Amino acid sequence: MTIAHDDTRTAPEVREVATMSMAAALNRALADAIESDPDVVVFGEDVGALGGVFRITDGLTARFGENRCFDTPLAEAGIVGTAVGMAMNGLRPVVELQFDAFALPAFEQIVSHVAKLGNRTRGGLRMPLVIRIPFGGGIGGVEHHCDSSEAYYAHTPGLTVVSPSTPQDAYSLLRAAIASPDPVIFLEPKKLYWSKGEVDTSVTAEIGTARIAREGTDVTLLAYGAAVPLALEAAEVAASEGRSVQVVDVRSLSPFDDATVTAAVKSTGRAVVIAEAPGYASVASEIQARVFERCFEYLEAPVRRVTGFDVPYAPPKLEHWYQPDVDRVLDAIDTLHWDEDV
Amino acid sequence: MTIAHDDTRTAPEVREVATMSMAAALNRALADAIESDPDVVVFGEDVGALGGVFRITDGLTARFGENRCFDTPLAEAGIVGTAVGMAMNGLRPVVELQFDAFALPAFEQIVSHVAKLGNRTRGGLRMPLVIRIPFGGGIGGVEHHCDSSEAYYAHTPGLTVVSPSTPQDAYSLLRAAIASPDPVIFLEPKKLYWSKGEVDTSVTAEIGTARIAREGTDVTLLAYGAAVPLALEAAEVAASEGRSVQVVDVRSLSPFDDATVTAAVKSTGRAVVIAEAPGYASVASEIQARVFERCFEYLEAPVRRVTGFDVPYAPPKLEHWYQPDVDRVLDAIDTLHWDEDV
Amino acid sequence: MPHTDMLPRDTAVRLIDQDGAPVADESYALPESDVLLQAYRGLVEGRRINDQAGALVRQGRLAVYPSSHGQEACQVAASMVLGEHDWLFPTYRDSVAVIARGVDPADALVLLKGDWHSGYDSRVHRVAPQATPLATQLLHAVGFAQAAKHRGEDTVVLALCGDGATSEGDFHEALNFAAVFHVPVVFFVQNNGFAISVPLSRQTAAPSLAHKAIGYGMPGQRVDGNDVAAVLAVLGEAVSLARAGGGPSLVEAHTYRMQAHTNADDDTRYRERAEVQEWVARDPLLRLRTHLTATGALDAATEERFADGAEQIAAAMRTALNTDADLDPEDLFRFVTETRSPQLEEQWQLLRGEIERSELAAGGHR
Amino acid sequence: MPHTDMLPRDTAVRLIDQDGAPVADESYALPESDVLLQAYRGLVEGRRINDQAGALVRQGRLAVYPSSHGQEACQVAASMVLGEHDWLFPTYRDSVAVIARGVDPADALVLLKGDWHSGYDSRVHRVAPQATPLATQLLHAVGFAQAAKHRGEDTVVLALCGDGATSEGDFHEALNFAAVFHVPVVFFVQNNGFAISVPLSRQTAAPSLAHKAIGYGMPGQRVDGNDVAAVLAVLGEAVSLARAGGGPSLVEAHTYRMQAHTNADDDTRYRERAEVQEWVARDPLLRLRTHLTATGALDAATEERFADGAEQIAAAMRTALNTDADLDPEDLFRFVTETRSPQLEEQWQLLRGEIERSELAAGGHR
Ligand SMILES: Cc1ncc(C[n+]2csc(CCOP(=O)(O)OP(=O)(O)O)c2C)c(N)n1
Ligand SMILES: Cc1ncc(C[n+]2csc(CCOP(=O)(O)OP(=O)(O)O)c2C)c(N)n1
Ligand SMILES: [Mg+2]
Ligand SMILES: [Mg+2]
Repeated sequence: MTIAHDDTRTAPEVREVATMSMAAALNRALADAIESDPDVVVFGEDVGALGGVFRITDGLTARFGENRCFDTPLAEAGIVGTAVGMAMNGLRPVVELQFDAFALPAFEQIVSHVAKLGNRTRGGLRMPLVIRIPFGGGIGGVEHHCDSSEAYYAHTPGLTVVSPSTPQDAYSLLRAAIASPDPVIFLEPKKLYWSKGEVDTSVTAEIGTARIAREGTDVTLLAYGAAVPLALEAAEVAASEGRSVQVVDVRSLSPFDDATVTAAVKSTGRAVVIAEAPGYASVASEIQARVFERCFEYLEAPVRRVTGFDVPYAPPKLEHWYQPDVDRVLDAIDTLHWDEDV
Repeated sequence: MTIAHDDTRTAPEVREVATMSMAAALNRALADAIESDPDVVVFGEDVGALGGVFRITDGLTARFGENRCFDTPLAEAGIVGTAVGMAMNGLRPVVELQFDAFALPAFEQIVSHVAKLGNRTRGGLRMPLVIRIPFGGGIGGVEHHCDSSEAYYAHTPGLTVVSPSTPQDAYSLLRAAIASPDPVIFLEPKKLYWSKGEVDTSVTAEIGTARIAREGTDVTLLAYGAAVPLALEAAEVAASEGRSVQVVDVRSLSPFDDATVTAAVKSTGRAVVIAEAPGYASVASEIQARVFERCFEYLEAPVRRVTGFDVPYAPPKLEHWYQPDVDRVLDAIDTLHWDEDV
Repeated sequence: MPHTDMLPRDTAVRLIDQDGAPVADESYALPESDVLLQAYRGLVEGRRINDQAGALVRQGRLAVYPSSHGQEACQVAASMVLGEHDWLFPTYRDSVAVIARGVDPADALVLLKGDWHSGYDSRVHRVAPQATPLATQLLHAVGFAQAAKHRGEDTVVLALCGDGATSEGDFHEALNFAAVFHVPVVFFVQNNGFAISVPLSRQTAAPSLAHKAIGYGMPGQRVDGNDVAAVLAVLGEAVSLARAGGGPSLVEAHTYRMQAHTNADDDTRYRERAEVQEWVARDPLLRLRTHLTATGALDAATEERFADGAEQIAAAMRTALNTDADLDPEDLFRFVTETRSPQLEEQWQLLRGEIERSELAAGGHR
Repeated sequence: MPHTDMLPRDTAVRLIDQDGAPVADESYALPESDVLLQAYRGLVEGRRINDQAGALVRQGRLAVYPSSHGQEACQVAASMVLGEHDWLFPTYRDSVAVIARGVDPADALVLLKGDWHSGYDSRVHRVAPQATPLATQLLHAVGFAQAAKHRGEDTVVLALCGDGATSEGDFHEALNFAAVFHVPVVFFVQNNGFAISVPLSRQTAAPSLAHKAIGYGMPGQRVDGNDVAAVLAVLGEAVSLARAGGGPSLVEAHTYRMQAHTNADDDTRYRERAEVQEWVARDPLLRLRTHLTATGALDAATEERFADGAEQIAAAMRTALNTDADLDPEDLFRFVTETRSPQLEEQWQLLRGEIERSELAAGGHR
């Protein structure tokens, strides 16, 4: 599916192409959105003078004023709840929740209102708001700072859930999320904040579409967020072992691009889903189940998943054991009933 | 898996057998637990004089006093957060959250503490508490009163999640949940509160085990909560059409009884998962994915699921369109690549 | 000791006593006679709406009804103090206030009838959808006011909740955000003594709920919630303060829920009949009628005119509620998001197929 | 106007002024000299612990450290006012208080070193695990006290949080539950002026945070948080009140976070150096040292003894932190639940296989 980009909301800016980090791309997307749409307001904890604990909102208050980017009291339900009210009254709030676990106090507001208010009012009051959450681990953070809670959001009807894996997608998807008439949970893989890539500000992304990140013919890796570079790395190693590995960046966790994913898996007949979150009742299980159901006749082997374990996220010194890594992905690929003569 | 029943916590009572509603069975379980274990305390909104909006705590305050069953201020994070503190200090709190959607304000306490405190303290401070939530629809309730949020809990490492479908299991599983050293999310299918069955107070249930609710050889229906009687009804109709349908009551959503479920599906080669919750990234997707992965070589057809749609729960007058029903289950069974000559 | 001007009085503001006699007050003036007459009309209509809704529940035409019988003075005043461009953020119990703001009763009752989750156009009437998850709407009200302020509009937002809802974290966060951002929101707590079965004493140990205001840096006031004159005066002043840029405030009305929580509730389980009986004498309607009759502002003809008007509303409610709406199952998929996802389209096609087949088979879905 | 006894004073209670001179107070007595000497020792140790932890962060031995430099008076008093059977519920910033309660520094720093989420036995030291999700621990403290009361024990619970945390819904619910259930909890807010970068003015518009108390029906008091004598006196009285069955209370200490939020923070982005500089003169250590030296209670030998003691703690910290703990990956699966589920066992076997193979292959996992 493609959700049309509202062009009046992402007015034509001068096209610019530059290499930058994902953090810089997100910052640029926020600045461009604030500039092109007077209804966009950015707020949250420490997003003003500090520029956010990850500096994603760096300089926005200085450049656009307190009216467009401001700090709030320390209360996440308050942040999301007031964003709901603002959206009811014509603004397009883009809020930052500092870490995955600190989005949880806002869970009732997100599930009972953000996700449902448009439906409740038969479209009368839409919720064009974006909730940005730095997610995932791999940065040596202590407890509560490294969770991956996408399953909670993806399971909730009414929420759009996306996650970029490149600076370009970070820019384009965030612009698309802000322009969307529906509420978007925008999950930023912390681990990739400082990864670099080229960003073309004129490139638009369509929410609801996956992206073929690497072509390949033997097996398809399905990943999103920080798992995408991992999948690419695994594909590279596998290639050196003679296996042609396709990588799909799912990007849009909900809605899901069945067309692209199904075609990809049918073309290889084998698939592994990769995600860092605990696997039980997760987005990875959903992808695995859908692929199984839709590609059943094409499958040479059961679809596998490589996910975080079903345990609380590991402390810093143990996280390397927790996180999916190249070996674990390669091991999973190895189980896919290969005819070893080929 | 079987989690051992702590017999000191469920001291031998006189065996009693009687036919009663699920609501009465739950009430009896609470009363027996309060009576046999001085550390058990029951609290929540309206659980005292009123006996709970569903009367599950009826008479407990009158019988055991305010010290054992009491009303709290109207604040769900407060209820769960204080329960955490009580559990840290040796009590076994059993709290009632009035409806699924009203458990959401407690979500941070549940995910960040109930689920993790035992792990955080290396088992030093266990969380032997039970959170009872009346879940699901089918009772003509207005918005926020009919949700099914088991996926949020089942996805969270550290939580045990169970749901009974019979008065016997309601009694035995609740006793087991209260006796468990780990935190249990106890989901009560509202729709079945008034369904009746025989309860033997001496029967114990083991958390982590599924139950074969009906024998059958052609196809396996996997269900829990209110979907179990639905599956049984569908099995009955299918039987009249000549198909032998096995029904497994999953009972324990997490941990999951892979052994029983996998054996069941392997024995029939066909399976349909049934649940009322929206299907995307749900417990149903998890079951579907696991069964696919574990039974791949035994499957005659893709595993199907029949779930609620991925929309906010329907208003009362539309809920019959939303809820999985016998026809939808039979339709799903029909797609399972039957050799129509048989 | 400064700041104590943010504290409420020791006793609730009252401008008309239980016997209908005016009470002199140093700060609040008795509203003009025509305003009181208008309020009386509102009370009569409100009471009739409550009664009619109760009857419709008994007839099975409404799924559920949380009655504001006894709280009509709060309901009517909440509507009257707002200007046309102001917004009301009501709860499930505030149907009378919603209707008083101009929402068609048939639309207001869509939620409770079970046809949809909300049945009126919030923008037309400037009434947010009635909120069920307690206290959550208070934050929406604050954000709404922030957006208005952002655009330089002078909208005042009146946010309603009950005594029980004040215990929720969202109540706290809403008052705090409102005070920190100094936005024009009036928080109006209808303290009716109960949260379903739980009495106020299990909800708070504070001298009064209005004493919470100072903790946010806003004024708090208490008012006799069964004296519509006092509620009009106190709420009116709070609205004026907000409109003048004076920021938010908190008003607590002491009132009583004369009926069970909803028709599904059995209040004999948790309160004495004697207590309910005591409040009969404090009825907001009776009191104002006595007062207006004594002052001569209300005569039998006017009384009859009001009663007729109320009867017309009740008749409209009966007509609307006795008609089964033509519900479209596709609505389940229509409003979830602006663009329907392929997943939802697939699911709708599944349902559509079921419906078509069941219509073919039996002329109707089970 | 009654109930105003629940309101805090207009200015914070202070018993020793910035120059070390005693301040007479009508309600609070200056603690005895030996108590102050003990407190001084705590301050010296606390400061040393903060400094040492900062150094360990720079050396990469601690993952992160939220320093209480400048807040040591609050930390030390929080530990001193509690009896042996009382419980402390600390936050991430309260490591000094945790250590002052007897927890081995090496164990206290396990969280910040990254070895595990909490490193001490809460039951032995009667110190809950340090809480990261803000304000959540306040509810645990209340529940803990409820359980103690349930069993008739006279445990007092001291619950710590920062100024920022007072904005969270859980703060509200905790104070309300404590007051309604009348349990022996003292809520102690260390108002250090900032929540990371956000100043108090963006956190509240209230006259003071202690003004929130009356809204729950409990007394609130403000104290100079850099005057350990005053903090001891005010907190001590709150603990006595709680122990005597007088219920909960709220104490707000005015203090200042002298360093960045954590080592990862850059406080030059949001506050002027001049402001930080102003607080140097208000240093809690200096003030008490001046006072005790003036009264003759503190001589050079004692000073040296305290410094040596502090140095020993610092040395122990270095030793402990410079040793890499022998971490067992199976721990990830060991404590999730009492009985390991088949799913977790399967996952552990997967990891175990990986570890074994990688050890075989390369003598160590990547
Ligand atoms: C978050 C939440 N928790 C619980 C409920 C269930 N519930 C509905 S009304 C009610 C009592 C509300 O009491 P109060 O705020 O005093 O309002 P009143 O009904 O008296 O008008 C409860 C507990 C809810 N709607 N929302
Ligand atoms: C629920 C939650 N939201 C956000 C955070 C991130 N965070 C950690 S410390 C902090 C500031 C806390 O300020 P304050 O309560 O004043 O305590 P201080 O750090 O000043 O001691 C924030 C926002 C968190 N830990 N928990
Ligand atoms: Mg009430
Ligand atoms: Mg602070």
